[in-house]
Amino acid sequence: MTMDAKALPDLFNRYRDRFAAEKQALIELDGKVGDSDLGLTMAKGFTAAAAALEEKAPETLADGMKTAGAAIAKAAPSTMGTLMATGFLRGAKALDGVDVMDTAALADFWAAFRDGIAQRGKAQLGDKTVLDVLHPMAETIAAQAQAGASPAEASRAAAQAAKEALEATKDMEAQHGKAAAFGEKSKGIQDAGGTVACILIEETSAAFGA
Amino acid sequence: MTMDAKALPDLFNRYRDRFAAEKQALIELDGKVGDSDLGLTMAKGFTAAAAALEEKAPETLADGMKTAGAAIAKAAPSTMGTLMATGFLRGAKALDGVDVMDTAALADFWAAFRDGIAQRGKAQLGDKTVLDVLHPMAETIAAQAQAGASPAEASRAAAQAAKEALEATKDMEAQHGKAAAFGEKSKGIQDAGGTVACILIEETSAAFGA
Amino acid sequence: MKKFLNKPEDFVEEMLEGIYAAHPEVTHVADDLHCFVTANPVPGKVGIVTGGGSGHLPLFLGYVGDGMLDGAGVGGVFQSPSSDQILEVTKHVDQGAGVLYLYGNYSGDIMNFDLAGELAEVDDIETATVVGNDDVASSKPGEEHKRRGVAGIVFLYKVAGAAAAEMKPLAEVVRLTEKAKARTRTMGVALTPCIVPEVGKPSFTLGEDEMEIGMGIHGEPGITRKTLEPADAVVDEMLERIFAEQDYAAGDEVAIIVNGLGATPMEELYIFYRRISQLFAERNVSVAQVWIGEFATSMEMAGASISVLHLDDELKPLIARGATTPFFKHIAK
Amino acid sequence: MKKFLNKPEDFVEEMLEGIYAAHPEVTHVADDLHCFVTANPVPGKVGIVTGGGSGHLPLFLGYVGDGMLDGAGVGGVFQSPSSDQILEVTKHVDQGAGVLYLYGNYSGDIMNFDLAGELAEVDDIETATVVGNDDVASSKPGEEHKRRGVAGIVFLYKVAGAAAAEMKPLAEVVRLTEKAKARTRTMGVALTPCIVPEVGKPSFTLGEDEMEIGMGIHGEPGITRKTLEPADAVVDEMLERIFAEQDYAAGDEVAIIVNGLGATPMEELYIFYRRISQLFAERNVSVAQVWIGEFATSMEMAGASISVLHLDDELKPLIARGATTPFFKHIAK
Ligand SMILES: Nc1ncnc2c1ncn2[C@@H]1O[C@H](COP(=O)(O)OP(=O)(O)O)[C@@H](O)[C@H]1O
Ligand SMILES: Nc1ncnc2c1ncn2[C@@H]1O[C@H](COP(=O)(O)OP(=O)(O)O)[C@@H](O)[C@H]1O
Ligand SMILES: [Mg+2]
Ligand SMILES: [Mg+2]
Ligand SMILES: [Mg+2]
Ligand SMILES: [Mg+2]
Repeated sequence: MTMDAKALPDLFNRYRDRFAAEKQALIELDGKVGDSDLGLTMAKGFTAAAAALEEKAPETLADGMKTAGAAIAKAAPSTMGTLMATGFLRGAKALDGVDVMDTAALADFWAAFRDGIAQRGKAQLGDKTVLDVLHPMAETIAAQAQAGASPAEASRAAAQAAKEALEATKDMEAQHGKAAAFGEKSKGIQDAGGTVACILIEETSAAFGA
Repeated sequence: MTMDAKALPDLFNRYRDRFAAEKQALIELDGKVGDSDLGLTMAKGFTAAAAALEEKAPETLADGMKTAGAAIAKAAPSTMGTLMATGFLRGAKALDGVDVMDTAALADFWAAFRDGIAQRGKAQLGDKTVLDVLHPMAETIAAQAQAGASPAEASRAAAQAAKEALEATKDMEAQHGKAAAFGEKSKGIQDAGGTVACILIEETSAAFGA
Repeated sequence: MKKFLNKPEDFVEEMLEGIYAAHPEVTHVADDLHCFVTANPVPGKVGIVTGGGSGHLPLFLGYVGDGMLDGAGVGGVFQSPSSDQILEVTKHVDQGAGVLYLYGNYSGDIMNFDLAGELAEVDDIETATVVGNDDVASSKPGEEHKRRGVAGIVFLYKVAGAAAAEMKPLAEVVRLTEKAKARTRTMGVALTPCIVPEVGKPSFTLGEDEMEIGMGIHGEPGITRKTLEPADAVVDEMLERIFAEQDYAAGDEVAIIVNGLGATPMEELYIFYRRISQLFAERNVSVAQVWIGEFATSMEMAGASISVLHLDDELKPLIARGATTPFFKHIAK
Repeated sequence: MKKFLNKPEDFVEEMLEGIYAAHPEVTHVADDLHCFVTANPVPGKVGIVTGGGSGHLPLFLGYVGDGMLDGAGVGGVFQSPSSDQILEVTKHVDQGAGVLYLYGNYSGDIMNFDLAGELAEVDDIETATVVGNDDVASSKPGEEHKRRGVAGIVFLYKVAGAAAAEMKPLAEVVRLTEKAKARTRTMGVALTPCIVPEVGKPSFTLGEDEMEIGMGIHGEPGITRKTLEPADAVVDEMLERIFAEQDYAAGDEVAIIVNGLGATPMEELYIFYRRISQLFAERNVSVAQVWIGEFATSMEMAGASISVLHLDDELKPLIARGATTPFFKHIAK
C-alpha cells in the first residue's frame, strides 16, 4: 500500500493501540533505572496525537505530522514526550510538498526525526538513548531507498535493524535523564526510549502491510 | 548636716562606691531567679551618674537629680536601670525650687521617686518588686516629716523600714520581669530590686550623717 | 546553631553595619548604630519613631523611609532599645510638629519609650504614644490592652506614616493610628522555634508533626499545640478567631498581611492566601490590599501569621498611599 | 515534613491560585494556571518569557511585571514546564516584535523551550534564547556553558526587561542580555536541605555543623563540604572565587544580589553584605546597586548566594531603571 495524508489517522491509531498495549511493559522497563513514567507518557502522548488527527483530517503529510507532534508536546511534557514531539515536528518539515510517502520521503522523514532528537537532546551515540536505535533505523531506510526498495521493504528492514540496535543498548551505560544516576547499574537493561523507537518502526512497517 | 546642690556629687559617689562593693552580691541575688544582670547594671548606672555630676557641678538639687537620672538611663537600659532613671527624674521635679533638702523636701522626693516607678512599671504592691520597699520607705519619711524629724532622723527610720520591707518580700511571688517566670520558686528569696532600694536609703541616711 | 555570623555578641552591630552600607537613605545619630533614622527628614512633618528588639527584620527599622517612619531605636536580639537611644532618635526626627511613638506592647519597650518621652519633654519635644496590640491569641476579648503587638503593626505604620506624610498634626495622626489599631487583628501559627545567637539553642521545642496556634514572635505560649493540619484547616481556625473579634459585614473592605515568620517558603504563604481569599469572598468582604511575604519575623522560625485591618473610608486611602523604605515598597494605586 | 499545604500533589496549583487571587496584575492563559502572563502587555514591545520548576519563589514567575518579564511557564516542583505551556505563553506575550526566552541552564527546560520556540516559529513568532549560567561553582572556567543558572538571572531579567521596555528590537535586547550574562557570576552556600512536597523527605543531609559551598538550588553537589565558618570567612571564600573570574578593576562598578535560599534570616544576609561591601571597597570597586533578600529560593533551604554583575556604561542605566512586579519593586534612581 501507499501512504498519503488520508492514511495518517490510521497510522497514529496503530501507534496509539500499540502503546496502550505496551503501557505496563514500558512502565516496568523505565522503572528499572528511572521513574516509571514512560508507559504513561507514551500512552497519553499517542492517544492525544491520534485524537488530534481524528478531529481534523490532515490536508498534507506534513500537516498531519505537525499536528501529531504538537499534540504529543502538549499531552506529554516529559523527556521522551518532548523528544518524540520534536521528532514528528522535524519529520513534518522533511515532508513539505510530499503527497505520497515513497521510500525516499520515508528516509528523509526518519533522518529528520533522528536529527531533531539528536539536536534537542544533545546526546551522543553510545549514550544509551533513543538515538542509539533511531540512528541505525534511519540509516537502514536511507540505504534501502538508495537500493530502490519499496517503503514496505525499507521499513521492515529498518525494524529489524532497530531490534538489533535495541539489543545493543544493553551493553551501554546511561548518560542522560533519570537513568544516568544509576550509572553502572543501567547495564544489562535495554534502553526504555530505544524500545519506544523500536515500537514506532514496527508499527510503521505494519502500516505499509509489510 | 544639710544637703544642697553642692552636696549631690558626694551623695552619688557614695551610691557608686556602695554598688561597686555590692556588685557581686547583686549578681548572685538576681541570678537566683533572674538573669544575673542587676549587679552589673547598677554598678554601671551609678558610676555614670556620679561621673556626670563630677563633670558638671549641678546648680540646683533638681538639676543634679535630673543629670543623674539621665546618666543612668543612658548607661543602664535594663528594667531596674530604666526604673531608677525614672525615679531620679521624677524626684527631680519634686525638688523644683528647693535649695536645701529639708525633711519635707526629702519626703516629696521619695514619694515622687516611688510614684514614678509605680507608674512606669505598673506593678502592684505585693508583686515582689522594688516598689514593695520604696513604698514603706517613702511613707515612713512622710510620717517623719509630719512629726518634725530631721532629714537624718527621717532617713534613718526609712532605712529601718526598708530593711523590714525587704525581708517581707521573701514571702511574695514575683509577678514581673525575668523572675516572674520562676513563679513559686521565687518565694523565700528577697527581691533583687528591693535590695537596690534598701541600699539607696541606707547610703542616703549615711550621707546625712545619721 | 547554624547561622551565618561572626561572634554572637556582634550579631546586631554587624547587621546594622550591613544595613547602613547597603542603604544610604538611612543613617544613625549620636554615634550609636542603634539610633536609626531616615537620612531625609521632612521639615514640619510629625516624626514617627518605632523600636524594639532585633531579630524581627524587616521589623522594626525596615519601615523607616518615605511615607512610613522616621526613626527606630534598635535593641539587642529580643531586647528593648534604651530610653536614651530612643531619645536621641526622637531629637533627630522632631521637625517641630511633635513625635509619635509607635511600637509593640512589650513591657521593656513601654518603659523605655515612656522614659524617653519624659526626657524629650524636658527638651520641649511633644510626644504621643500608640502601642500596637494586634495579637488575638495573647489575651481574650475585653483584655485587648494585654495583647502583644505583632505583624499587624505594619498597618499602623502605614496609616500613621501616610497621615504624617499628608502633614496632618500630631493629634490627627494619633487619632487615625488609634483607629487603625482598634481595627487590626492578627493570628499566628508556629512550626519551629528560633535561636537567639547569644543563647545558641532554641528556647522551646515543638514535636516533628506539631504546630502551635497563637505562639508569640519570641516563642511566647499560644492557644493550642496540636498535630499539624492541612493548610486550609489551619487558615480556617485562625480566621475564625479573627472573624469573632469584629463584625466584618458584607460590602466591607479589608487589608491583609500574610506574614512568614522566617523559614516558611513564600509558596506556602500563597497556599494560605488562596484559602484566606475564599473565606473573605464567602462573606462578601473585599480585599482592597494584600501584602504577602516577610514583614515581622523571628529569625529562622517556621510559621506564619495573618493580619486583617478592617478598613473604612478614612483608612483605605492611607493604606493605598505610596511608601518606600529599603525593606518595604508600596506603589500607590 | 512540616509544611503548610493541603495535598502535596496540589502544592503548585494552589500556590498559583493564591498568587492570582492576590495579584490582579498577572493572569493565566489557555485555561492553564501554569501559563502565567502579565495582564498588561505592551503593544510593539519585545516579549520576554521565562520559566522553570516551582519551589523557587520569587523565581520564576515573580519577575513578570512592568519593566521586567511578560510571561512564565510554571512547572511542577523542580520540573520544567511543557513546551506547550511555554508556547501558549509565547503566543500571548508576542506583540509583533518577537519573544526572548530567558531561563536557567537545565536540560529539561532547554528541551522544552527549544521545542516551544520551534512551535512558535510555525506560528510566525520570532524567538531568541538566552540561557542563564551564572553559577561559578557548577563548572570550571572555560566550561561556562555547562554552568547552572541561579540567582544571577535576576540581573538578566532586569537588563532584558529594561531594554525591552525602552522598545529596543529583539536583536538588541538579546545583545544586551548576553552581555549581562557574560558579566554575571554567582556563588552559593547551603546549610540545610529542602523537601519536595510530593517526595516528603530531604534529598540529602548536611551535618549539624556543616555547610556546602557551591551547592545548587536543587541540592546539586557543590565544591566543598566543611565545617561552618564565621560569616566573614564564608564571604571571603565565595568572593575569592568570583574575583578570580574577571578583572574587577579599581573604579569599576558592580551590582550585587545577596540572596537568601529560603530559611536564612535577613539579619544574616546583612551580616554577609557588611563583609561584601568591605571587600569591594578594598578593591575600589563601587557598588552601584544592591538587592538583599530572597530572589531565588529552594523553599525552606537555609543558605545564601552572592551574585555580582560587573557593570559598564550600557548596563548600569538598565539596572537602574524602575521595575514593578508583584514580587519585585525597584524604584528608579
Ligand atoms: N538527552 C537525551 N537525548 C536523547 N534521549 C534521551 C535523553 N535523555 C533521556 N533520553 C531517553 O529518554 C528515555 C527516558 O524517557 P523518560 O522516562 O521520559 O525520561 P525521564 O523520566 O528520565 O525524564 C531514556 O530511556 C532515553 O532513551
Ligand atoms: N514592672 C515592674 N515594676 C517595678 N519593678 C520591677 C518591675 N519589673 C521588675 N522589677 C524589679 O526589677 C528587678 C530586676 O531588675 P533587672 O534585673 O534589671 O530586671 P530584668 O528582669 O529585666 O533582668 C526585680 O527584682 C524587681 O524588683
Ligand atoms: Mg522516566
Ligand atoms: Mg535581671
Ligand atoms: Mg526568612
Ligand atoms: Mg524564605
